[in-house]
Amino acid sequence: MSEPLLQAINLQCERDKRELFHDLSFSILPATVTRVEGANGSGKTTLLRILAGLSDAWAGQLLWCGEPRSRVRESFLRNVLYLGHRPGIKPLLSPLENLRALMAGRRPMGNKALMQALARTGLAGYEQVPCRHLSAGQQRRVALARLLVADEPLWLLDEVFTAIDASGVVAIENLLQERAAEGGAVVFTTHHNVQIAGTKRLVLTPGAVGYDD
Amino acid sequence: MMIKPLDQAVGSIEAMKAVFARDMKVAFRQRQDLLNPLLFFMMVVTLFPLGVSPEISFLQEAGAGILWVAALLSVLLSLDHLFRHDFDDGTLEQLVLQPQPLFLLVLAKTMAHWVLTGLPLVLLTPVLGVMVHLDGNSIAILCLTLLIGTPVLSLIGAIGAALTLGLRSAGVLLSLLIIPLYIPVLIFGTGTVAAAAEGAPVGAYLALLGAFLVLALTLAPFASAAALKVSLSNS
Amino acid sequence: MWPFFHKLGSPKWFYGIATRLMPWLLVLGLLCLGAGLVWGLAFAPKDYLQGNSYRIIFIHVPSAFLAQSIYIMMASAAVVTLVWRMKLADVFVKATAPVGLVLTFISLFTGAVWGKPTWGTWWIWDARLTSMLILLFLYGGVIALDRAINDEKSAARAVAILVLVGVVNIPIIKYSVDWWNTLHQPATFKLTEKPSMPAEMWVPLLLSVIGLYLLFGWLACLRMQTEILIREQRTRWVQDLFHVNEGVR
Amino acid sequence: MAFDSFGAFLAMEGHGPYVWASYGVFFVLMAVLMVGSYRRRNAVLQSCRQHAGSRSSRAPKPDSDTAPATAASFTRVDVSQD
Repeated sequence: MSEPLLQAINLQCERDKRELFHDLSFSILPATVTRVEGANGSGKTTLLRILAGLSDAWAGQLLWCGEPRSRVRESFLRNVLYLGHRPGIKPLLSPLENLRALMAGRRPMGNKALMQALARTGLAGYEQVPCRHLSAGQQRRVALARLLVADEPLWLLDEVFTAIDASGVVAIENLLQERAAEGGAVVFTTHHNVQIAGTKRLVLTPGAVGYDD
Repeated sequence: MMIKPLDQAVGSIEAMKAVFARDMKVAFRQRQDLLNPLLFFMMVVTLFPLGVSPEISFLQEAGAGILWVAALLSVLLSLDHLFRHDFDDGTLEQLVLQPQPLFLLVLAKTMAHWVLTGLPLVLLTPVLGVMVHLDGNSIAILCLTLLIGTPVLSLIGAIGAALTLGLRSAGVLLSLLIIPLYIPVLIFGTGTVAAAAEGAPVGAYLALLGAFLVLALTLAPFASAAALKVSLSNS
Repeated sequence: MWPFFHKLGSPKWFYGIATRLMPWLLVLGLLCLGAGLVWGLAFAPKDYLQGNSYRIIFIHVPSAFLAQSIYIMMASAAVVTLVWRMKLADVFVKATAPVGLVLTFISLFTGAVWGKPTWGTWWIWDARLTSMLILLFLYGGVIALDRAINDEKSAARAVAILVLVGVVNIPIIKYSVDWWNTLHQPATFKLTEKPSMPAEMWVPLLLSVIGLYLLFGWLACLRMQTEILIREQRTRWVQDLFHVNEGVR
Repeated sequence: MAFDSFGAFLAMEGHGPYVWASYGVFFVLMAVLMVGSYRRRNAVLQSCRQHAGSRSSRAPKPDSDTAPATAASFTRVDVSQD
């Protein structure tokens, strides 16, 4: 059995005087896909933002490779890739420029690999067009192109299937499955009917939390 | 196959350069926006001869103060955009999640802001200085004080911009929080020009403004970074 | 160290202590302030230069003094909020900022009124008054930011950052305003700087300063209790508070 | 006593209005602040008391109001019923 990458112990979160979850404990192991489930407003996005290190509205313990996360912040951030509701794409820049800017602080790479990644998300021919001329789904694909070159062991993906067409969804399912087979860990939320074999489920219901393998 | 945790791949300076370069590129894609603070600067200066008096003696006496106040207001006006667009499109989240000390990235963003707003204001000052009948020496000193002072305005302003990010009526609130903190820079900026006009040596005053800049450079990015984290956590 | 801090930060513990402390603070505060003001108004000799208008000093100086120290106290609490995340610290900042604002306003108002018989004008851009005016703006900013942020924890931390930025700036502001004052104004005599003050004047002044501090202590306890009750409404200890009371009755 | 009479005390040799205006504002504002804070705390105490009372009599479980409501059905509403 391998060491967990990320471990949550008795996680508790309260927003605007409403408790979203409490006593939430789980481990994210390498080579797993975990789907966070729950109704609207059950705290899926909040949980992912907490795991990514964007939200401070939590209590409990978060361990990265066995160490308290706050003590290893920069190494933690290097090892985690988070894609949120907002794609993180500048409308004035082209897909290529956006991708390069997103990679610059983590792992800069040459244009060739980036062009290839964009082509494989179905954006061939659009590399130099300002993103504001692209559709919502295409902008989302620019953000997803990062996954094709990412080396981070843990991916946190919040509603990545939004605005993606049916064939795209299938392709991304395959990508996540392959990633897990390589040994990466993926945690994601979606309201789409996504089929990935061996997916673990983390269910958030008000007041009680279920986690099964 | 197993994936091992990764080590840092990029130096902080590289990351800062990338943030700076991206902000410059975005700004130059929308060049007309760069003109707005400059136009505002000129308009505010124009209001004084029209609203108070076009007399040469008045303008000579008040000119440096007018230009400083106008520059301060234009910087204030532009601050609202410092983080807002990044916040709206999600790039700010990705910035905070970069495996780098956040204050350095914020510093890079603030420097880009100064190059795009403060510096053009300084370059425009000689023209407006002539229009309010300042003499050559005063204009030179005024430009120098603005050159040292406007980065301080950007650095302190970034704290306010980060604190008010995502709030309703953030623009007004930003001004309320920041204007009191601008007062020392304003006092020494205009005071230096006044002292120069009386023939007093200004080296010490300029050094003091420089000290403000050093202090702001060392402390303000930490405050902005902390404020950014709070604002993002709240969104 | 840690258990002590923990206890100090517990709202429940503070609520109890405050309840016991408040009557003392109120009675002693009113006594000191009353004695100081009656003495100052009716019995202290009149000033040879300013006449009877100087009697404003007995409220002007205490409120100005307290207004400044409240900001310093808020800054200390802000450090505690940011470093140790102690709940009580941000309750303090939230509860006392409006008190600081009111006291700053009082000191400005009394300073202006005092200026009329002394300088012949209601407002003079004197270094001290100008600094107080800026302090009023700083308090205003803190309160405005606190009101603008809905989430309690975020508001606490944002306000703490702002207060700390402000407190770093206060000495700089004070220094620059003093310098600006000498640049623009011939030296006038300062309102509150006396070469030497006889005991009949400074003793009542000291009494009213102490009295106002004690009253501030009472106000701080009261307002913090209010804030704690609002925040902890749903917790067991607040609900127990009333069951115990009903049991006694 | 620094004054000869009560009238002199009030007049303060012409400085009376200034002195009394200052003290007046001080007392009024302090009173408003103190009474206001006191009343507000009592109002909050009162609402807490009601809260605690209703809790103990009605709801045995403290988290009952956060329990999930009935599932959404998204069926159309019959508007002719009233």
